[in-house]
Amino acid sequence: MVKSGTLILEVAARLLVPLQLLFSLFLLQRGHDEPGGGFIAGLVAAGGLALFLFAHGRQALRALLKVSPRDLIGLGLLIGVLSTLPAWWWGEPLFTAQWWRIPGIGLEISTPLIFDIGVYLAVIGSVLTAIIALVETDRDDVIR
Amino acid sequence: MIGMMWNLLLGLGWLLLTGDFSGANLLTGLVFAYLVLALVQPRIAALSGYAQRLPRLVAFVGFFVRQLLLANLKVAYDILTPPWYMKPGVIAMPLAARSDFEIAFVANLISLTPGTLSLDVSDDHRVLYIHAMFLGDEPALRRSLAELERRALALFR
Amino acid sequence: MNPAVTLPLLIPLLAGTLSLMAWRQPRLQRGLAVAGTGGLLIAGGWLLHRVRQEGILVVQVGAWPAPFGISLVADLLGTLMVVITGLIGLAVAVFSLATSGREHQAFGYFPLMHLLLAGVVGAFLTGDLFNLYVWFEVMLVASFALLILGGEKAQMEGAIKYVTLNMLSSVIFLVAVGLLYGKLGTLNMADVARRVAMLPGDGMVEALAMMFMVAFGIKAAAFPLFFWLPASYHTPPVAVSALFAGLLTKVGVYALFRMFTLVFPHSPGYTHQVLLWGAGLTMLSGVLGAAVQFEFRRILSFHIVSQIGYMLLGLALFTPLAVLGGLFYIVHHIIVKTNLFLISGIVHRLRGSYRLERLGGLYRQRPWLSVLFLVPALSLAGMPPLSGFFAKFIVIRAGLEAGAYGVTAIALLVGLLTLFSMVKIWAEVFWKACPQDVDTPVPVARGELWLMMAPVVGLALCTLFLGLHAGSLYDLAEASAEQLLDPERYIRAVLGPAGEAAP
Amino acid sequence: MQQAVLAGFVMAGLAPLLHRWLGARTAPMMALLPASLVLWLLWQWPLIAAGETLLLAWPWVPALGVSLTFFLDGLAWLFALLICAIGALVLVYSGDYLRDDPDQPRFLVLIVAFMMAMLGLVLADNLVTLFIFWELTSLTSYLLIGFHHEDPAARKAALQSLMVTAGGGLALLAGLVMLAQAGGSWSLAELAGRGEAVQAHALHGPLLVCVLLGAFTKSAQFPFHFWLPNAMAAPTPVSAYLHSATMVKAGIYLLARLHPVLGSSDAWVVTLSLVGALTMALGACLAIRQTHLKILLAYSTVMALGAMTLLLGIGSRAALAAFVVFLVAHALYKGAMFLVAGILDQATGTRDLTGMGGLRHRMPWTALVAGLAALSLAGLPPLLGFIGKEALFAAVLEADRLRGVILPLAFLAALLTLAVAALMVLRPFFGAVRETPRPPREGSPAMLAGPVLLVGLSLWLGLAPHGLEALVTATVQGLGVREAAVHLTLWHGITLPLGLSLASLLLGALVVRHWEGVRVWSARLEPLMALGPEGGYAAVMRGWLRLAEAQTRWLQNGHLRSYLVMTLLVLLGLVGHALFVRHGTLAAPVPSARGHEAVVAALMVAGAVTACLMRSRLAAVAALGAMGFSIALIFVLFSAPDLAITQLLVETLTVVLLALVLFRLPRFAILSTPLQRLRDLGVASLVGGLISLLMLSVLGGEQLPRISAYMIANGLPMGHGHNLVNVILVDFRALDTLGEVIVLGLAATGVFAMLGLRPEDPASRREARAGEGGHG
Amino acid sequence: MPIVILLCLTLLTLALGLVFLRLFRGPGLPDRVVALELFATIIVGIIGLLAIATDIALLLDVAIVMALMSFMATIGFARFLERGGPRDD
Amino acid sequence: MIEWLVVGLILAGTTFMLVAALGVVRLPDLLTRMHATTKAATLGVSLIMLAVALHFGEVAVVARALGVVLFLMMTAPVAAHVIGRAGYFVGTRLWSGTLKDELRPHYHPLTHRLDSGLERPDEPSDPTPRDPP
Amino acid sequence: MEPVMAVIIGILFAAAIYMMLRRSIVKLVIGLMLLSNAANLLIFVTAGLTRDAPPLVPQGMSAPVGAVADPLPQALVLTAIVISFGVLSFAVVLVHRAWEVVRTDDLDHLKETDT
Ligand code: NA
Ligand code: NA
Repeated sequence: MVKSGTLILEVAARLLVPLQLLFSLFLLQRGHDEPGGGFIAGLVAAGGLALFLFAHGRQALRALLKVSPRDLIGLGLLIGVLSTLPAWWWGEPLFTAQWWRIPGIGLEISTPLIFDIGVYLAVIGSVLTAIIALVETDRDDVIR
Repeated sequence: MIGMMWNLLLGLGWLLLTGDFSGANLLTGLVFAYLVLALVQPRIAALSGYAQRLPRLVAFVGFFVRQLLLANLKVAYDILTPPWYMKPGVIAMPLAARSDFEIAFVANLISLTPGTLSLDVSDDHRVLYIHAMFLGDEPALRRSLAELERRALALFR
Repeated sequence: MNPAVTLPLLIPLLAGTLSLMAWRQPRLQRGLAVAGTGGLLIAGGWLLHRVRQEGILVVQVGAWPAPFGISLVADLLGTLMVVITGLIGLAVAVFSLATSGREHQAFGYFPLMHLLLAGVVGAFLTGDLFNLYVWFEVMLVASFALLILGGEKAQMEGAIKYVTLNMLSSVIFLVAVGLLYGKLGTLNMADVARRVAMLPGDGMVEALAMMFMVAFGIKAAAFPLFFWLPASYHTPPVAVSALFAGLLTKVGVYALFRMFTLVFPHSPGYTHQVLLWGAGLTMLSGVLGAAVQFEFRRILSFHIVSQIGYMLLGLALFTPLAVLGGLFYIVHHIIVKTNLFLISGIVHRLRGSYRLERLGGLYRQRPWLSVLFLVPALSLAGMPPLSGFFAKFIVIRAGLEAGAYGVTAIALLVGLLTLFSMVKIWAEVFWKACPQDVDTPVPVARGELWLMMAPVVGLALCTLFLGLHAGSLYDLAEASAEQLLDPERYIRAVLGPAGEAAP
Repeated sequence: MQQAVLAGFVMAGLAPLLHRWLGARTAPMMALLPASLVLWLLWQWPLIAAGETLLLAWPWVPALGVSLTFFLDGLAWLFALLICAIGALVLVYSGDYLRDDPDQPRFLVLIVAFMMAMLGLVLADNLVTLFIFWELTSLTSYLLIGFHHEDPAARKAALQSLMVTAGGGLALLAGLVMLAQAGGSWSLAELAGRGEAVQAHALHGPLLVCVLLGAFTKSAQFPFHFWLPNAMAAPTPVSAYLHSATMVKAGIYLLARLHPVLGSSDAWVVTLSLVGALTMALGACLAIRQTHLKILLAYSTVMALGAMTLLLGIGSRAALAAFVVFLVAHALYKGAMFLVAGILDQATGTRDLTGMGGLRHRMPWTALVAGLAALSLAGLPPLLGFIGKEALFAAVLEADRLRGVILPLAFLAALLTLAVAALMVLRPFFGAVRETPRPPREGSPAMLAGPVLLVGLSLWLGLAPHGLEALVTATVQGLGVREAAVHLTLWHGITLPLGLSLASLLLGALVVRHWEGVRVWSARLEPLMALGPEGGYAAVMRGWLRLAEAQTRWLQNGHLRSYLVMTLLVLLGLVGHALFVRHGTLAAPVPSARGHEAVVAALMVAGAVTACLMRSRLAAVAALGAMGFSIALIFVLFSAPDLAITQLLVETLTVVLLALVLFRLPRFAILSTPLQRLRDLGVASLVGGLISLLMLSVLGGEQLPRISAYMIANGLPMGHGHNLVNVILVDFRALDTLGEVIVLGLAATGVFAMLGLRPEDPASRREARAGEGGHG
Repeated sequence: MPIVILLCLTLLTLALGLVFLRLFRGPGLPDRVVALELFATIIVGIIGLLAIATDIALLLDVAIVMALMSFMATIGFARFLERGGPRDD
Repeated sequence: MIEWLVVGLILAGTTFMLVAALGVVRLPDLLTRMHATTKAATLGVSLIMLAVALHFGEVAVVARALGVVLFLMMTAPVAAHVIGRAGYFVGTRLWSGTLKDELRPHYHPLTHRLDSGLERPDEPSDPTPRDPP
Repeated sequence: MEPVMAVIIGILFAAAIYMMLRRSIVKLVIGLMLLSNAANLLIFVTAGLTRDAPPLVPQGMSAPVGAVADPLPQALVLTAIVISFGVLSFAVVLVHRAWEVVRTDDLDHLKETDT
């Protein structure tokens, strides 16, 4: 069978994947103000990781990610659901946005951002789960 | 050392991308860059001594852009005129580049240069197979490819 | 602010995500399965209590005022459905503890189940059309995944039809929502209802109504849009079948009730006439389909279709009694149909087949199971004094009082044919002697059997209770029909007394 | 009283437990319940005799008009008494009859449940409650007929009886609802006084038809009589109780009960008289052909049921009185005969008349009881049956309508019944002794007690009929006749009815003499019978199953395409109709496209069409990709950057997925015929056209202001975001987004499960399980 | 200036059309993939032009994502080819 | 002045991209077509992005425009290499005017091994690829 | 532009449905993809097309100046795109698995569960 990636692709992936991941974080962070957001960012990240998968194979991706993508789905969804809850603390309806400004640096944290992070993780997890599962079937093919 | 370089670089890239040159944003960028690097660290090839090579880099970019423009015109001309002047073929180019990164860099540069296209590297990494569009003067082509490789490698050595 | 309304949605969501994260710990998943569904039932009960006391409860998600954000609206109908969802969820969860294999659990059985329930509850509680679409999709994708769990050939075949036709339905729904937004500029159902009333005699509104009818008609498995159901419901693991049989089509029915009482109640002479024809033909073609089946679950699947017809009949007649009857029917049918599927699962577990000709002799082997089968089966056929009798009686009475003799005659005939089917199962599975050439029964552990029987007994008791004490559900259905037929109340509850945002 | 009935149901449920404790004594113990009810009823007798009624209110679902209220008048009292008394006897009897049957507990459950249902039926004041008990009797009857459930014939007979009676029951339900509608009440007591209002109501016709259907099916009237003989598959006590004394009389009870409401209309009189007379004659004719003891009795029951219907149809005071007498007489002798049949059956092991003979030596008591019962059946003095038959003839002779038709039929029935009665006694007990499968022995006291009591009563009432007068009077009052009391005597003097009796006696004797000949002769009519109602039933069953199969094969044909086409045609029909017929004119907006926009739009179409035309799958995927990119460009052109990004990312990943998935699948092949393609193209174009029209209609019609104006105004001040789309996604409509992500997660889980769980490949399954157990 | 941009936009969309022609004609899958790749690249250019024409800089974000991600489609197709998918498919 | 420069860059960029499109239609085989797409189109986009950078003249926009160019230059050759290689190895026919093909003899279709032609005879036939340091 | 798009979306729907009515399962899935794309576009177009005014609030303002494109349908379409992506991914893999199990791309061979 064909090796997982060519030398050129492997090197390109090593350079591009950090770039793509960084870019995805960038999209995530500023999504509230400019085009982007958790979903788009998640897709970019997942695309980048898929590139890594194609270039370096499953084991390398596993080593890179350190968690199973399936965990990411659950984690992302959990973060998303939990981000709706702080509103209750203030006696407001579900999903009411809460904004906290960290004094000094002027950094803003908000439940919509946390929600978006949840979306981001869940999207990465979902896309990667599917793609990895599909790549696995290739392996089955080899075995057969 | 290399990690810090990359970190700074990516952090600055962050600044550029966001276009918001505040301290807080730099911090954000550096933190994100750190996170990314921490994630991919074990897999990054050597990039030592990046800073000293900046002048060479500028010179190289100039050289490359000139090549790009000239050769592009040549291809464009052939496309726009009815008969084909091209004499394409696949040639093997022995590589001076050694590390994976160098090889990939050279190969991609060659691909970007009009008239040549990297097809693949041999399994022992010694030869780059190139599809060339104008093989009319093969020795000249080989010379210019070698020149390109030399200048590119000079960036890292 | 009003946790009663949001808890039924949050509990399955949390249970689902947690058990999605716990995919390596089957024990935790099993615990979460019971806790989550039980919690849903309790939360639903609490909500029902509150809604009965305080009237329609509304939560503006994100604290955005009514037509701008998404409203969660708990009226009696929605809440009643939530409670039933909790009940069915719990029953199926307990049953699954015994029947869902380790593989299924490792591949997400329980998270899928929780999130399916979340989708169902979301659909019942949302007061926003697009949000309804989203919950429909949650439910649908969860059902896709559950449907293929196991990967058998039949599952794949069924799933292709199920997925295609349901996607078509979703797209029709989506297109209708898109057109509706273009026309009316809003998505909040109460607001939509208000604005529809502002465009009297606009044929576009009726065209939209018809699009929604087709979209939900597919989901509800009405004639002649039901094909996906008999093609697939008998293929997945039986607990999944039971969950689907009880809940999924009823969400479509719910949506029809919601749309055609709240949003499009203005030209019943046209829309509800179409529904009436649909209801009659649904009853008839479903029961005819069942008559020629010789597989336990397939018979039951076709009967889902025919029973949907009764519910639609209630809506189509559009008198207070008829709507009440439709609601009564929904509740009754969910419980009964789930139970029948669960029983088919026990039979399969005991005898290793769903095919009637391979079954038999169960009366001798398990007399109590036989009695337990008779309760839902006869209830389904509308035999007194079980819940199904009252359901059918109300609908038929409403039909006769509304002068819809043809459809009522069909309803009566279908009742008889349903009885025929149930008796066929009874005779073949329980009464008939066990065929000679069938393999010896698979031994079943006692604990496993108890886990399977517990929900069956519980649901049978519900059926008995709803029959012998039909007044309790009748009052509830009456109150909720009253709410449904007075859409102004819903609109006021959601938009505030003045209808805050005048367009 | 209601408590007693409910307690009865509970007791029925507990029968298996009781049987575990009490063993063989269970049945007699349980007979205490009906016995005590008999006492209670007798205690109420003075009240009833005084012409008063008892109303026991008990609300159930008041809003629905359903109550468990009981209503005791003469009619109800008589029926209740018969049910409880014969019920107690049958219980005692069956304790012995089924002594060795392991299924005795089930029998007890069912028979007691039936008894209570029957009791509830005759006592119910509420139409719905009446119906509930009515259906319960059908149901318990089904379970009892199928008692020997491993026998296919029993199952078949049970199904047949259920289909006929429950089918009639559903008609009855409709009829009762209409009755309540017409009469404005659900209470029988109230309805009794509203006969005129009901008969004047527009629904009178249909409700009469429905009610009669219910009553006729239940009471095995022509043409629904066929199920009753088949029901003889049940154990004999069941036949005695359900299929002669009680259940089949539920229909008769209903007719009697509704007589005051519906009884005065022409339709009622004509229908009941005709159907009753026909049933009577037919029952008797069919009885004479039988050699099977129980079936012969069953047909004679059909005959009796017909007679009762006929009497109710005639409806005169005399007819009603005759009805009551006949009812009582029949219950007594037929119950006794069935019990005797059971004794014979158990004693000899056969039920075939031609297989028995000379049993009077071995079974003298049985023979005596049988003889007396047969005398009553034959309508011979001095038994009650004689009075009943005389009254019948008298009533028929006085009938206002159709006398010419019903009199011959009644006469024929009487003479044949006489023959049947004679055969019942002569064949088994007299003549030469015949070898039977089992050596015959006398029935046990418990088993003989019932028949002896019944026959004794028959004899006593026949000799002293005035004992019955008060009861008949009270009952007739319940039937709506409020005139003077009824007089009964054994000897009326030489009257026309007596003459008819004598004539029938002579002719009956002739038939007995030539019984074999009659049977042989009637056997030639067998092919004709196949065309009869039972053949009709079979044809209907076959027919609807065939119809079902045809419709299912046509609709649920397995072709996804046809499902899609059907669905789309429905969409087209409904929406198109609404759009064109209800909408009227369409106002289309004027197009204003720029050159490059038009080109991009055209590229979208080109991409879609190319994807359709490509023979190669991946080429189609590439074309889809181009279309997706074009859509992204449209989004850019029309101010939706977020959408554009999303679209192109999704498109890219979709292409990746497709490329991962498709490489193993085969290439496209053209599988449809040109005609099919043309048809599909037609459907597709119609749907496309409809969508375009809908869009144009929305775009060109009146549009209301958008709620998004609020979002645009408040997105930054309150949502703290500059990107309004994102503010909507994570704040205004965050719930949607949550759902959307859940969808994605679910889809991924589904994909994972699909690819991981492969039953066709156990190795991969093991592997997948091992794999996900590890790091992930 | 607007006329130039409009002209260039039209030219570029026509270029898209040309590329689509190649995508349609094939003949092999690699040819189509190359066409698709070029299709995406031209769209990046179009977006640049639109940004200038409308003075909306953030359209460039779309271009960035496209530049960074659209080649994944090519990678996917290449993987298909290498895994033994028929090249004329 | 800047406006004219922008116009010029736009026109040049458009021309190059049009040329690339024409090339992909006109050129005779896969590999020659890829020359047109990889280079002319990249150049065209780069020129347009330059125009964008000049037009806006803000740091953030310039950075983004350069980002587009950079990313394109990083991805385009990789994509070209991957598809060109795949296309070549699955046997796309070369144009009849092709002069020579030094790759074909060194490629083993069954094992997918690609020799360099420089191996010494004593070297193992299956070269171990060097791991990245 | 909207009327043009209306016609074009109609054509997309027609193409999608034509594909869904083929016997090949892969074509069916391609049809579904076309269908969801068409539906998403429909929502976008029906709400009205706006040129050159993305729904963003400029820096330093509290609301957009002048008319901007309606952000709500954009958000809806985004959600719909994601959902259809999820569903279609599932469908694609389903086709793949169906092929593995049934070894056919012909829908006419998939009738067993119905008849
Ligand atoms: Na040329
Ligand atoms: Na049903």
